[in-house]
Amino acid sequence: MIKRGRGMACMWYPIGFTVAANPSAATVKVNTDGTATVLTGTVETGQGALTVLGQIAAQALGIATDDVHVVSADTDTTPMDTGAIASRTTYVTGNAVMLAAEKARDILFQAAAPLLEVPPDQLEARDRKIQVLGFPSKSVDIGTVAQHSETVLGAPSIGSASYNPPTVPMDPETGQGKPFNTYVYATQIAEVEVDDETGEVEVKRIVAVHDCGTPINPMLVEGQIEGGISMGVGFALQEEILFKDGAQINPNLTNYIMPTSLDMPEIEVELVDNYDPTGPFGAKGAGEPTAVPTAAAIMNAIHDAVGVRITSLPATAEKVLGGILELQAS
Amino acid sequence: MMVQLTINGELKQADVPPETTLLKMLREYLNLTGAKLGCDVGDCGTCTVIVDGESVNSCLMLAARAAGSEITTIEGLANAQQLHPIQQSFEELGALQCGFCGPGMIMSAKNLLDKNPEPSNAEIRDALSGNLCRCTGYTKIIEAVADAGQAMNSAEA
Amino acid sequence: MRPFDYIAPSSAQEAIALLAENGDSACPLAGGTDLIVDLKHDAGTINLLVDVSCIPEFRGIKETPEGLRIGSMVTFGEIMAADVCREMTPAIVAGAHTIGAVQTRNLGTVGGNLVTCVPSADIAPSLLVLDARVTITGPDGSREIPIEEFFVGPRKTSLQPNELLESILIPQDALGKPSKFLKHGLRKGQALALVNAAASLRLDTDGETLVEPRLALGAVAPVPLRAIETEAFLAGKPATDAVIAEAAEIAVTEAKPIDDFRASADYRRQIIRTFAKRVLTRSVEIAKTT
Amino acid sequence: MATRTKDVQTDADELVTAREARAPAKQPLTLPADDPVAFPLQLPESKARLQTPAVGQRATRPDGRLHGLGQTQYIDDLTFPHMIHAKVLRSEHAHARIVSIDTSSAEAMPGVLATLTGKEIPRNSFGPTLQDQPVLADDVVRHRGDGVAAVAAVTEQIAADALEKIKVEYEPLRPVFDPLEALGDDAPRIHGGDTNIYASKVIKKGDVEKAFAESDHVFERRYQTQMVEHVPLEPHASIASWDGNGRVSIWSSLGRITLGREDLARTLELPQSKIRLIGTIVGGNFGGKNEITNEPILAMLSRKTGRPVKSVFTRGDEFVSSTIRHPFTMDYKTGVMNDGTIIARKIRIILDGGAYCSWTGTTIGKGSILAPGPYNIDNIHVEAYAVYTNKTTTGAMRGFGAPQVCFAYESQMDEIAHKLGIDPLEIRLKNAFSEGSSSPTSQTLQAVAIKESLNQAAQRFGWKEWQA
Repeated sequence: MIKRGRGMACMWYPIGFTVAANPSAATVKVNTDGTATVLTGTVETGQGALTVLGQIAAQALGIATDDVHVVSADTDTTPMDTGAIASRTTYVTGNAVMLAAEKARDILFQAAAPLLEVPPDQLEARDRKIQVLGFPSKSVDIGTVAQHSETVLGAPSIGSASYNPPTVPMDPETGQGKPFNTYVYATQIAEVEVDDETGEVEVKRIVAVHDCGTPINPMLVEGQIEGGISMGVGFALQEEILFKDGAQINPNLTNYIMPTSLDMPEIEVELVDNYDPTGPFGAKGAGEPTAVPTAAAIMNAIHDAVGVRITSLPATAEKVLGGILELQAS
Repeated sequence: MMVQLTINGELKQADVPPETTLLKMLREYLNLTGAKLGCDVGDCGTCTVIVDGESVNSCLMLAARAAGSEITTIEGLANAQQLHPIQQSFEELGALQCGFCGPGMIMSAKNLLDKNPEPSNAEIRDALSGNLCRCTGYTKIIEAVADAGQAMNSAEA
Repeated sequence: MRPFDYIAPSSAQEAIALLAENGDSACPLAGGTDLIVDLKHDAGTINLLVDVSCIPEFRGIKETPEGLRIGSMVTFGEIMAADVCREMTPAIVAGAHTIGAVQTRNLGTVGGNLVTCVPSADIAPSLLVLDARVTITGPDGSREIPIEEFFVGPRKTSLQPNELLESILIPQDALGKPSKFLKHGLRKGQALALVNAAASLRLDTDGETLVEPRLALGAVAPVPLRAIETEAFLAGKPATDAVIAEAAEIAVTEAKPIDDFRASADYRRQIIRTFAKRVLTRSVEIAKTT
Repeated sequence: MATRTKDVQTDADELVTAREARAPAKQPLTLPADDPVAFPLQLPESKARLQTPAVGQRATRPDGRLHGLGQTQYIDDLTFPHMIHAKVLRSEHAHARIVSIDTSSAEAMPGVLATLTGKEIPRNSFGPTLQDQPVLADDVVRHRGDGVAAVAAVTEQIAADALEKIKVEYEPLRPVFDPLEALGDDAPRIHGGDTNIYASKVIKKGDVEKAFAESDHVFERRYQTQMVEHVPLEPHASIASWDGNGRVSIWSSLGRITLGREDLARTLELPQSKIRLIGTIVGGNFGGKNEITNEPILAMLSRKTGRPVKSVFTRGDEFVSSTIRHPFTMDYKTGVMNDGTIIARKIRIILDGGAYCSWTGTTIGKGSILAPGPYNIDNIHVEAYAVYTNKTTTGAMRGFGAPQVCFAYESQMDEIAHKLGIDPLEIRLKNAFSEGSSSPTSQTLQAVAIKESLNQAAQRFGWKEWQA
């Protein structure tokens, strides 16, 4: 018989390294037509880092994502970056890019101020224009300003900056301290069906509600969450490296069982409305935490369905059936 | 041995050792690196191409076997003005992340939509089960295939 | 892969001659989904592949007076797409559908799956319960044997040196026979069977008595297994839940599952019990509605 | 009958000659084989990329289009003139002393241009926090994934064949695979010293023992997790090219190039200015590509041969020689009041630390800090130990210990809720952090959104309306 169950799990997760410095540096240059180039030492590993960093630079400069080209990952040309690790790119590298873009933008404000006849601190960059705060009709096209600044004033619009999350070392005896500057939070709820004659668990649906601060690009955040859940489903039910005498016995994708398209549930993603003042435009991060609560939610759903408490992962069908039979026997 | 193939509508040939797989011939002899080598034993699907109208793991097919066949690879889908609707949907819906599964995934999607223009969600999942993806949970990929199917149907209507 | 030679003969006799001429150094190539993988790991003595996949005698699905003849080199994809198979042998289509994924099903062949002769061959149980016969062709002509005689041991068939599997015949009276195939693997997509099972049966005119019941199990013994004792028990009995439950217990005793890293023998026995029940029950339901 | 292509070749010498003779014979038919692939020239950009403000837009990714076109160049898609291929021989033992390595037969093979052993690596150790891992083992092998020698040859197949010609003599040492056994007094010491524990963490807040005594209920349970592989679809890959100025360029699937260059400079004993490390689009990382692997080997082989050297992990290499997720054994003891308020939690974690440290430092840190869960608990005691075993190196994997401890703390949360007859949502809301809460390390938390996520998820799921 098929038994239905539901289970929830929530979690918290930090952004960046534990206490250890993990800085990023970035350079942003505004071209004379108002487009921009970002230099970053981080690496695009599929998460969409370069798109997000481009959006952050574009936001700071008041231009569109497509106006920004991001150059990355070459030690000969790009600045220091701790790398694509610890869910830190949006927050740490993003802050560096934002700060660098603001420096480049300030050069444009200096150039535009005499043109618009207001002090630089009365200006904002929006809609591809440098405009007077509160008077959007008083504006100059950003390309015109960049051209003027570079070719007339001799002040190219370029900025470099770095960011490192502030931490306080942990006491070696008690672990007390401030190991991270910020954390994200999430809840996932799983609905499962358990076949009580085979122990097979089918995850039907997962609702995932995550906090990532401001989502710089909601589509990419959703993608991270959906992918994290697939890793969580594998961790929960299928995946395990097995050994015999110290040698792996399933080091291949035939026998190391990870989810296929047929094994994945319907996923519903929502983001919590949140803003972290320490992140770029309120953003925190999204990469790793997406994979954290899934297995726990599924285990709780299995318990809800058939009363079996799985205490060692993965919850293979054999393990679940073993639990069911034990319950029936007692 | 000399192997002749029609690839993306053009006749190509290369002199390859008999043990050469179709994947190796595409990548190393014809410089078509869209199809990827992810596992080399037919589990991951990154090497998927279409041979005479059927998708196959090109890592498991000898080039010699494919001689004389019509082969479609990822490089053959777009033209100078237009992405293929599947490529368009994958891009717009953010279906690919690291992208390594992408060429194979899109060829599997094409194989499906060529035969079944209005697949159900279950049929899409079934059709993609030979293409592993570790980034996306398949969610946006499945949405993109459905979306592309609709786009292709309305374009024909 | 290490170097080997490749040749694609155009007739069965040419293929047989090539195999005879080259002895252990030659190996027939069907879909390649197993053999090419093996060759990538270890070529052994093989240095000539004789590609038999396009030999006309081995191709095609034909309706004949004796029954449905499926060429050994018909792919699983072709079986799934063939209307005649979908209508007359849905259990074979279901078995084919669980093998690998679309891409491997477009390469892999029925004959290759049978000749590889692994206990978990997903095409085997449905063929066993439909009383399939196989035609073997060799240097001295052709012979036809029941499929259960084809499986000899793990990775060992009754093919003699230089013989090739030509076709599989589903006898006329098995076509349309109520049947069901089920498979249990470690996941849904691209799964290897921990246990697979098929049943076929008819109900007598009373709508209750089991006639010609068949049950086959895979991955539970050195070869795909026809559960003869279970079948004998079922024959002539009423198709009730109690009878089926008892039959499932007999099936468990007929199977000889092993412990391996995928599952324990005990777990496999549980699945055999459940699946024997399910394929039989489902076959009865189908029989009642047709 | 199809024409028979050639006589069966078995002689390797002939083979190489035949192959090299064949290789350039790409005879053009209608078009050269390497004619440019058609690609779209005039595509409209998606609207979200063109809009301002940029933040919050569902902007498409520029690399996404190239992925879909098959035009993204991963390492394995790159090729350079005269490029050769490297393969690494891996240990036959989980724990053994290397007595000798004889590469002469491999070197003598036609098509083999160079071999390399650990003794030739200028500084044969690396690791992000603890440099306890050899690039190629030269003294002791500590797990089956340890590389012991490498070969560079004109084809991958010849390199693979040559590995079989390398003779390694081992003196087997007693292995230990179970982390709990590895803690024992008589367990073999995998890295010498007097213990296999190589990292530990303690977090103490309040007084757990006193709080347990005051608790209405105490729950105790052991939870265990397994070893898991990242499975990036793109296996690790790199290409190294040493130039005439003594500068080496390395294209790598590494996810952290700045620190990667530092690691390379250290192992190669080169100034950082002499190394150019280029990251490409990486075909999946998930933490598994945050360590150098074959890069120093390829650099050395390139220096030896004067050729660009490429290596791509097989799927098997990916499993056995790259890092994987730490298995955790977690003992949780939790003191709860009748109303569901958690007042104490004591946790002991043993991390199966594999053969080398890798990112264990970060994993034990994050795992320990996060282990009590996102809950206001006044009395906390966490202690965690990472233990060497003769198994695959455990490193960074999406969550650094968080998925493991979350499985434990959230499983126990449900067990508590079940026992006390409290709805799982309510017990979490009762204990969850809120703005300004104090973390287990007494950090004041800001931008906290745990209760919001719980309520929003319950709403979306239909938690209250659920009927089984």
